[in-house]
Amino acid sequence: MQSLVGVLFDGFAYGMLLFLLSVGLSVTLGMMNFVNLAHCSFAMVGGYATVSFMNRLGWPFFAALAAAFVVAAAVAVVLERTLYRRLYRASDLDQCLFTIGIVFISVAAFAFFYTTELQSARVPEYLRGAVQIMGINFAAYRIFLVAVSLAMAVLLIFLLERTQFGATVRAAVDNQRMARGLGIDVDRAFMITFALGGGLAGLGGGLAVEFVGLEPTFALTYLVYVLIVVAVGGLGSIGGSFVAAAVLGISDMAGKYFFPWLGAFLIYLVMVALLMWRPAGLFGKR
Amino acid sequence: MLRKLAVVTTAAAALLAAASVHAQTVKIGIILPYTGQFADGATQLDNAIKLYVKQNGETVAGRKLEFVRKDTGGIAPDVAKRLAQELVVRDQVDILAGFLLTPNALAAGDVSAEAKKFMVVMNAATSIITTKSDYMARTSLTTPQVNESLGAWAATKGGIKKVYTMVSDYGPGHDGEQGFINGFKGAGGEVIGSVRFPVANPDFAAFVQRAKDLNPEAIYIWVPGGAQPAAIGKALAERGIDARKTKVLSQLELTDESARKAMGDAALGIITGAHYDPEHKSARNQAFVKAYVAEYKRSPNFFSMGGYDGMHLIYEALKKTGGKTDGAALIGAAKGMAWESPRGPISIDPETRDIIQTVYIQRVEKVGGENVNVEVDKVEKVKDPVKVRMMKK
Amino acid sequence: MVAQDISLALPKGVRHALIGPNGAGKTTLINLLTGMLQPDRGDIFLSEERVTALRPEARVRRGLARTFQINTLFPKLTALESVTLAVLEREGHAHNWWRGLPRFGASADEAAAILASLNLAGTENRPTHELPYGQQRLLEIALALATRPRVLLLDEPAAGVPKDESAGIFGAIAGLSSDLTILFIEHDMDVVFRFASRILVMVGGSILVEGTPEEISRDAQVREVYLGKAHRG
Amino acid sequence: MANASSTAARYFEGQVRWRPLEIVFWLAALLPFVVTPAYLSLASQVAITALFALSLDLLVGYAGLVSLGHAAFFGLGAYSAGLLAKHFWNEPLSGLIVAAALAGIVGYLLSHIIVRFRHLTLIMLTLGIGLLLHEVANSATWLTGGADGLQGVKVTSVLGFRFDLYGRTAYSYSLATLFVCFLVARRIVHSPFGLALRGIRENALRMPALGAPNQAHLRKAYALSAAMAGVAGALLTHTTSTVSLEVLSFGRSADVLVILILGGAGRLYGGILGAIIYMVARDQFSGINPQYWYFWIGLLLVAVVMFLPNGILGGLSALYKKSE
Repeated sequence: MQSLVGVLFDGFAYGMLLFLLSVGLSVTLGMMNFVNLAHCSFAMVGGYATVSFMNRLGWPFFAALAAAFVVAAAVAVVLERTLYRRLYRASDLDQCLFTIGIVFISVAAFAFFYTTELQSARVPEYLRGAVQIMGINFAAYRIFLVAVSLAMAVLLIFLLERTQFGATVRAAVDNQRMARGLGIDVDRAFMITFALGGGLAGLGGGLAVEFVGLEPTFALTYLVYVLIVVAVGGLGSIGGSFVAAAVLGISDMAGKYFFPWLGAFLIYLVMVALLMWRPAGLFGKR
Repeated sequence: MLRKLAVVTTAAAALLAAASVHAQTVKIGIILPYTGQFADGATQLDNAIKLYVKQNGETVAGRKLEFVRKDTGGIAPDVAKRLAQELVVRDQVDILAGFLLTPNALAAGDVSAEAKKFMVVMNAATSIITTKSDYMARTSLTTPQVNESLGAWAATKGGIKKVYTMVSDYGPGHDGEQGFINGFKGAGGEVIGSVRFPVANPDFAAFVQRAKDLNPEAIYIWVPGGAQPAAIGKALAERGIDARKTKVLSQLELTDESARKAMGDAALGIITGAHYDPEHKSARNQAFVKAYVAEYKRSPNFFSMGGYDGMHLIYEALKKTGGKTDGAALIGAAKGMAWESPRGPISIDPETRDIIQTVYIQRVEKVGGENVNVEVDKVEKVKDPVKVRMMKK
Repeated sequence: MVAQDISLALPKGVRHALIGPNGAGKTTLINLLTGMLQPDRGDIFLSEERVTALRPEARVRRGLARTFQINTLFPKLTALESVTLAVLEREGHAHNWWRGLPRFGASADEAAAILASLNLAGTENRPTHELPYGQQRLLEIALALATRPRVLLLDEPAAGVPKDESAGIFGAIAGLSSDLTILFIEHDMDVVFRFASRILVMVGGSILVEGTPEEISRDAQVREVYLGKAHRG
Repeated sequence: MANASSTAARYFEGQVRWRPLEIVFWLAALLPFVVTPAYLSLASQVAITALFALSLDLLVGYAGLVSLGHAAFFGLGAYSAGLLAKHFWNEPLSGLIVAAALAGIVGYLLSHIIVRFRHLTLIMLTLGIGLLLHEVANSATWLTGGADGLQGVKVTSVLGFRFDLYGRTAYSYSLATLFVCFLVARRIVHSPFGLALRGIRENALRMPALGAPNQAHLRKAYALSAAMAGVAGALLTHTTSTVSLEVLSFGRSADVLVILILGGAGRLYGGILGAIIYMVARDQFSGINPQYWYFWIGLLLVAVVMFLPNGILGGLSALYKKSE
């Protein structure tokens, strides 16, 4: 029995990584109805920033992660202010084409500057190996990842539910025209939310280096998983992304443990089933 | 009218091709997945090609070499076949080389056969590849060659009775498992269970836990290179499998440099069957590694070795034919050729045109504070067992 | 409760006006009749046939058509294309993907005739979104007519149209064939009294009273609901 | 009323008539035989991708259903043609028909699930189904050959013309099939069914109020589009005698959607133009710079969106209207 708990925890940790990578996209897609397929490129920015800060500048792991958040958020804002803003009224097909173009550019750029080699970031010693809790083996790094993700989720929900800024964002989500009518600076809300989403993705990218490995095609490989979490969770819903990421992570891991021959099918079967049951997503509004 | 016009232009193209034979340059077309999921393997292989040319000069048997590089973007046999056709028809290449991935090598093999072009496979490891064209030679490995040797060694000198296998659920993974099992059972071993995990998913905790629950004497693992060796290595550590107690066996990818760096001490004790390791103790290898690191700031791996030896084969074949580049001459020269490669003594089997080489059995041990693959045993002059059996039938 | 215990009959060929204050449930009634909404209880009959369980498109095929209060048209299609589409759907040709539209000249002609009958003749090849608002309201009716309905439900056909143009719209409605049963929602009382042969007054989700224009104008309750409020206001 | 009837019928005839530009386009498609004889195998694969994009255009451009898993039917066609050639007979033309039928049937069956959804849910369902089919093909190694691809597929010739190294037969075969399928697509688009599809895309709410069974129409559109994608897949198998899991991959579904949007959806020629530009650009960029060509393709996509909204054809027709 203990081994099962250990495995399900690993699935939950994997889900938490997906949560960090996808929550930003769920909010920007839900709020601004902007199809940003390049969201995982921000995760790569964060990942490579972490690697550079640690390996080239010798920063400790946590400082590098914080830097990853800031750098990714900055890149997100720059892109939003310069290019994305001109496409808010474009058709969603054009938004797809534009953001896939950004993904292609980012893949080539990171391959050029960081070569195609698998990156590694020396995690502090105490985050390596396993920790014994009640006789069950838990990976130290995964505990850390879960902790960071939970903290981010709580912070995000507090920020949106309890603060004035959160109110303006939620207003802009529900009805952009109305929010503008009430004098809410919707553009500023977009920019900050975009930065927040990008930053979280960057943090996710930084944590992913040691978890699933980082190389230039990361943005393409994880685009599929992030879209699944966003669709299943429901647009614009942080809780939705959280639950969807957890459910997908755990069911994927449990499936592999109980019926391994079903391995790769399971996550897609779970997705299709959930989407057919709740087309607007678990907590989707639209 | 159109039909006639088309024929005329093709005749013209053919004439051009004939003329170029006497021209000075030998054109070599290199097909590799420079982009996509396998880009790093292509980079490591292409680096070795460039290094060999830098070391040995661009002129062979009085003729200058010219390279045309084409990207398949990953597993894309339709693209690989078209690129091979274009290299033959449009660029008039004399030699086709590269081929990191099996589906692409199989597709280009048809073009080598039809156009009678000498083709050197520098990595793709499925056995049947060299049967696709009589003008094709391979300088990397075949999956059964390494895994059967490892399996036979495990059941004999390795002293292992029962093994549990865990492999990636796709072609190369199945070949590796089959190879190991042939060798292991052939030498009296017993397989107590097996599981296959999806190619795409990088998280192995559940599978490793299943293996741990059975608490087997030994586990055989096959994973593709790249991010997965590190991931499964960490999963082994996290799930509490110590490779020094439960014997862990695999093909060389599992303990390549980046995987060992990521795993740390969890890698200690892992046994792998390998045809090449950058730490191989030979003067020729140390010179090769030093030159490679100086040039590219990272150490070579078995992809590089396949490329380096592939170029050596091309150079020597051209020397032997005095610069003649027709397929029959070059493959004739290549057959039976033997030389001392940085990995050790290798030769090209005259019947199957595949590589004959030494398979090293190595275990990860701490040497001078560093976890490295230490050679514990070796099996010499190993031919590809699958084609050997096919010959006997 | 938006609409409750309503029982009404629309005799064949009669022009009914459905009036009532905003929020009385008029549009909801139309949505119930057309199948856009399912009633909790009760049945809807089209002549003898029970249609309560039928999907909207099936009711249309049985001759129950409607227009929408807010234009629900095909922006990039032209008027002729839109009406031809409706005619082809009615004739069951819409599943035909192997014969070109020119081979369906008869349906195109019928569509052109419908457009002409609503004096929309000149609009053949301009996309709908470029048409003036008044003509778009007429196109709503043309689309409904293309299904050759037995019962036509018009949801504020002249909504948003200036006074002088709405007369044209109602003139066109009046010109429709006499055996067509019509129920139209309208707020302008003199239009109602001029064009309706019977009037239904709906308040708070149920039918208050039903009768000829004369009866309604004299009815105390109606005056209280409509005029009364005006007096006391 | 007399002139009303003639103008109505003539209106639709005007729509269906071939524009001179179209005729010039299809004649130009014959140029590669003469102008670039060494690029015929590339031209053949461009024609195949154009056909695949055309089949997607029926869905995205006309029925308004965006799919991110259309490679499922391309792959179904490719594998059925491959298995037919390997185990039964390798006459290609009948192979196309079998591939179209199989892909069409599977498309029709799946459409019962897919057409009930919209927007992101629809896209993710098509993605999910595409990935599931890819996994099925990977695990059914005994049938599909798994990751190494289907071995033993030998399609040597079509109507007696051998598939040679120069790609002459391949391009003629692919171009002819593309043209025939294009005529079918053109007929579909200008048929009553095509008009109904455009109605659904323009206003799905109004159609039931006109008696239109939206779901039935969309299911048929999905089946027709799947059949045509199956033909494209079979063409690739016949002209290259290779079939691998890549024909079912997410990458191929994403590429064809990018190609269609690049060219401009909803105009029949968008997919074809997109295929030409995208694949020729990719071939040239990757020829110059095998490792980093993604950068230039990315730049091309961004530029098209910035300067030619709604794809190249969309942008050009807007510029053309503005200049009028």
